[in-house]
Amino acid sequence: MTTVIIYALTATTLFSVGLYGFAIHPDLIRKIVSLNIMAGGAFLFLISLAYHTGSPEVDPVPQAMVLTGIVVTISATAFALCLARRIKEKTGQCLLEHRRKDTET
Amino acid sequence: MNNFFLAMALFLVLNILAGLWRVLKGPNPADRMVAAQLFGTTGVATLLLLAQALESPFIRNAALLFALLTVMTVLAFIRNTSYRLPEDEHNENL
Amino acid sequence: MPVGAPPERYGNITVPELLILIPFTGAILCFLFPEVLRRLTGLLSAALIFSNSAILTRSIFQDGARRLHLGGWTEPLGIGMSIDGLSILFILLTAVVGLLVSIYSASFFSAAQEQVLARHFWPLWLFLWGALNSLFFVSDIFNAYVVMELVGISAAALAALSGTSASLTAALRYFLLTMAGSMAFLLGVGFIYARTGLLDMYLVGTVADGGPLMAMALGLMTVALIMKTALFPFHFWLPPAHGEAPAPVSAILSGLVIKGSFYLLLRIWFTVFQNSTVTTHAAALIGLLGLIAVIWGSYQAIIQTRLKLIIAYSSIGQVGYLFLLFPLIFMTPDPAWKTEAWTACIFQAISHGLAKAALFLAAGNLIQASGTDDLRSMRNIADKLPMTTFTLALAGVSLMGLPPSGGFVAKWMLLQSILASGQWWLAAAPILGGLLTAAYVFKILSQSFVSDDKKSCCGNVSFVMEKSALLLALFSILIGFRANEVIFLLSEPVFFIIPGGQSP
Amino acid sequence: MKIYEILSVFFCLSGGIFFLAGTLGLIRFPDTYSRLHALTKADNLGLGFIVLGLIFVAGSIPESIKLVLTWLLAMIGSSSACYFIGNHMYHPPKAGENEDGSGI
Amino acid sequence: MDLVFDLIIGLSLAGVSWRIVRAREHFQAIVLFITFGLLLSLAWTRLKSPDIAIAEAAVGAGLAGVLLMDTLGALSSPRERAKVVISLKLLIPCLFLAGLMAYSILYIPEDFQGLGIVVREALPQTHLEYPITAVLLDFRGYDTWLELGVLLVAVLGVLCIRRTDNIKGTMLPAPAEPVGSWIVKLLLPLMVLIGGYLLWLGAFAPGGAFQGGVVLASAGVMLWQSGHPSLGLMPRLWWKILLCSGFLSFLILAFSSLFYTDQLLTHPATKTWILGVEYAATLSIALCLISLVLGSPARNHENKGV
Repeated sequence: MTTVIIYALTATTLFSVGLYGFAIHPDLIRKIVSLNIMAGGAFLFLISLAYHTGSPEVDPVPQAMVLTGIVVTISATAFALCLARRIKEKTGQCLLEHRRKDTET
Repeated sequence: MNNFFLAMALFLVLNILAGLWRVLKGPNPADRMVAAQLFGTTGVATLLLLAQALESPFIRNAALLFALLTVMTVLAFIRNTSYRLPEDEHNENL
Repeated sequence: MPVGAPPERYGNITVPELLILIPFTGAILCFLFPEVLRRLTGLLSAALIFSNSAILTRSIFQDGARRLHLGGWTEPLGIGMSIDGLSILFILLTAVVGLLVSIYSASFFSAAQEQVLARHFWPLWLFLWGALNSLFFVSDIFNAYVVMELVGISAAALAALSGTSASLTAALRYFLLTMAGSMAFLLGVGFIYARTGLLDMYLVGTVADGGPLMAMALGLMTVALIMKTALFPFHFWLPPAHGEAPAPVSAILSGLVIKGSFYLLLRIWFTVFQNSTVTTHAAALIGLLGLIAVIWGSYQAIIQTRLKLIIAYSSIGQVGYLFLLFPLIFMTPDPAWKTEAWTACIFQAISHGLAKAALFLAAGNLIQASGTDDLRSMRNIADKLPMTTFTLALAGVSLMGLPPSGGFVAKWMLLQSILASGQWWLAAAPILGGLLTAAYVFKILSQSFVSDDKKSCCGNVSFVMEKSALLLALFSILIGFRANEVIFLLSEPVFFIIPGGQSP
Repeated sequence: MKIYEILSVFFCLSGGIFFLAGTLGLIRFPDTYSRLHALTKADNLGLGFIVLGLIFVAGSIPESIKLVLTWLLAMIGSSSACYFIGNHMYHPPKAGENEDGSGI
Repeated sequence: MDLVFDLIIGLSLAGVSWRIVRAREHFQAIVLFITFGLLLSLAWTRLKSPDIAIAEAAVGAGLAGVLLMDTLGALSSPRERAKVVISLKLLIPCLFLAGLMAYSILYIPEDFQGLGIVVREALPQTHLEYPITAVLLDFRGYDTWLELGVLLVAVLGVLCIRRTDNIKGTMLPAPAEPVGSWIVKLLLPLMVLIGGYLLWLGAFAPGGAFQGGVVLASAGVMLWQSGHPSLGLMPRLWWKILLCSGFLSFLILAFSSLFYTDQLLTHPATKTWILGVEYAATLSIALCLISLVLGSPARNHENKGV
């Protein structure tokens, strides 16, 4: 039981730290990295439940969910990075709110 | 016996944490890549020890993968500093 | 009406699966075909989806709600699909708006400079349509997460279609918010799984009772879906995203994608947290946010100068009405005015979807004709584009809620249920909101009748584009007349599926 | 404690020591080149000894072959990585600090 | 002993994630994120889920690192320093959220029984030995289908942003020093071999479509990094068909299964059918991920997209 508690607490901490990082950083790349930390937290919570079933064999359903989640997260991250790169090319800034000094094309 | 391997794995994880100090302080990016490379190898060793300690033989595949893929990150690092991808900076007016 | 009555069949194929298979097949074909065939495939699959959703509506009318088990596995293991009155109404809304927007964009993207956009528009749009259809059939919470992610990526890609720096930034802001919301939703799924060990919505509904885990799950999921539906505190991404996108895309985003996440919120509140005690306080908070959204959104719409931004801000206002359902239903156990409240909410969703799509398409016509988005420079469009101005007027009537239109039925039922429920402070929304909506609708219309000598707009707009916008506005008005079918669909036996597969 | 277990413990401990040396080298050494040197030591010898230690307790032959393969791959990977970093440090890229300011 | 190990892993994960958020330079954050991926796969190993440890190793060390490094190379000025200031206005609600979640974790029921037993009982009917592959491809095949859809739509999105219809990919010059091309020639066949091995392993042991697909994608990205035109050689139609092969195989399965039973997505009795779908899924996952990594940089000057 204690293993579950430790990893579930780590999971919620990761989620909260990722949420804070997502909110605090104006830079796009830092926001996307924080989102991946949030995803790591959510997956860790699911797998700590899977381990908790006590039976030596770990519950396969959360594992399948996390596998699907990993592939979904990597494709969403790749799409977001491509958008961020395109914004940088267009506006010379990789920020969501453009500082006045930029050259708005 | 398994406890010994688990203790060794723990020792290596502490090594990684100690190495993190270099990542935080590292004056230039190359130092950080050196640290990342060391963490990759230490990770491989930890996974192998864990595979033995927790009696799950398929973790060795994960260790094998780690050994292979750390090189890719270094290649990406080299690619991005010696030859910048052909980005037309602000003159892009699509 | 026994559930699971023999479904509508062609040989062995039942209709609900087709509603998911056709859009995905169409999307793959559009992606594989050369450009010239993409428009044809898009239109063909749009027509097929429309006809199938009509057939499914008829079969739901006769046989009542229905549950499907994918892959032949029953509930706890496999993923189920549930089709009942609520989902079929949203499917029909998506089909009508989707068909007319497809026809509109067939000619919208044929203009010279838009040629490149069409190549990317059709596959993404059909994927989004397929994702929305499967979202309206969802009955498994992890499946809802994957479908929401599919909707999020395709909607963000469509929002970034026009390629200007403003639309790219708006699309990325929207996409990052959707991703953060999906992560919170996934953690909510984790909490529900921790409490019940089940994933199917209906089974969880029977097992779950109030507790910190379920309260946490409710909070996370509700915040995630409120962010995607652009309710008041999280609405800032909507105006730039919908304002900068091309006209058909903003019609899709504003009319359909917002309704998708709202539908999921309804599905989760009314099945997963059916008999858990955590929902009363949250319902009051959501009602308050809805009220603020109505007033603040409509006010913002009045002070905008760009036409598309006025319509985008009015979306925020109109979405606020939808959330008034929660305080009405959840504050008192099994209220007598349940049917009125439900009808008000669903009618508001459907008539707003139709009217908003019509407004955006008409705005697209105006912008294409006059070349500018600024309202002040759109002088005397009444005599140049009479059809489009008529569409603007009809859609405005439905938004304001004047008698014949669907909007009127929604606001009237809302007022009835508010008075019956005694929560008089909610009444401010329909009354004040209606006035503010009237203000910005008249602001748009007044500009069009002002005639001045200065030579103003006019390119011509293709016949098909004006007709499809007009049809959408007409549907938004006509739905007011077909109220009793909708009420029947929302009435008890057809509507809810009691967990375990039998309708009451 | 059978003889092969003792051997395994001995080799794993020595591997651990080399890893410790590598990490200390990473932290203490003054410039990048000497840190590279520390890194490769930890790599080849540290991992080598741990793999050797594990071979004694590994169940079957294929397992130990996989262990050796992992060690060889890690060695190839890390030595070429160190070569890249060293090369990169020694010849700064032609564009140097890129004039328009991007690149790490 | 286990307890100490869990505590150390938990604390280090939390510490590294906090350092990532607080890192002054973007590059430092990315290197820390790669270490975060490593520690996370150690956590998966400890929680006895080798599948996810392999997938995390392949994605965390391989693709995520390369993607972030490439994007950072294009995005930021050299060693751009993020202004990092603690804003209490945001920190307090996040801490409050963490506290709430920590409190509710204590209520996880002791006798928690997930769906493990139900899966084990229903396993014989699926002709598959390994429960996770059975859950992924048979019990919850609809999820996997939609997830392949998400991957495909991400590639479509990248194509839409880049305004092209094929992945010519940026042609990197061959690496100046011989070691670069030598190591690719050596490691590439090994990676393809290991990818196939993981895929084949999936039927009865940890491994399968995802892990094999991600490893093959890493091989493709390495090929690109070595300056080889890689995807450019594949004719455009073939590239598109292979891209959709995973999604299409599920679509065909869904259509065909409708004709003899009334349920969507039921697998026919033979096991070869399920493995065929799995192999198609691996191929399309690998190609989609390669296209995502290659597609995002702008084209070379000569074949600049519209």
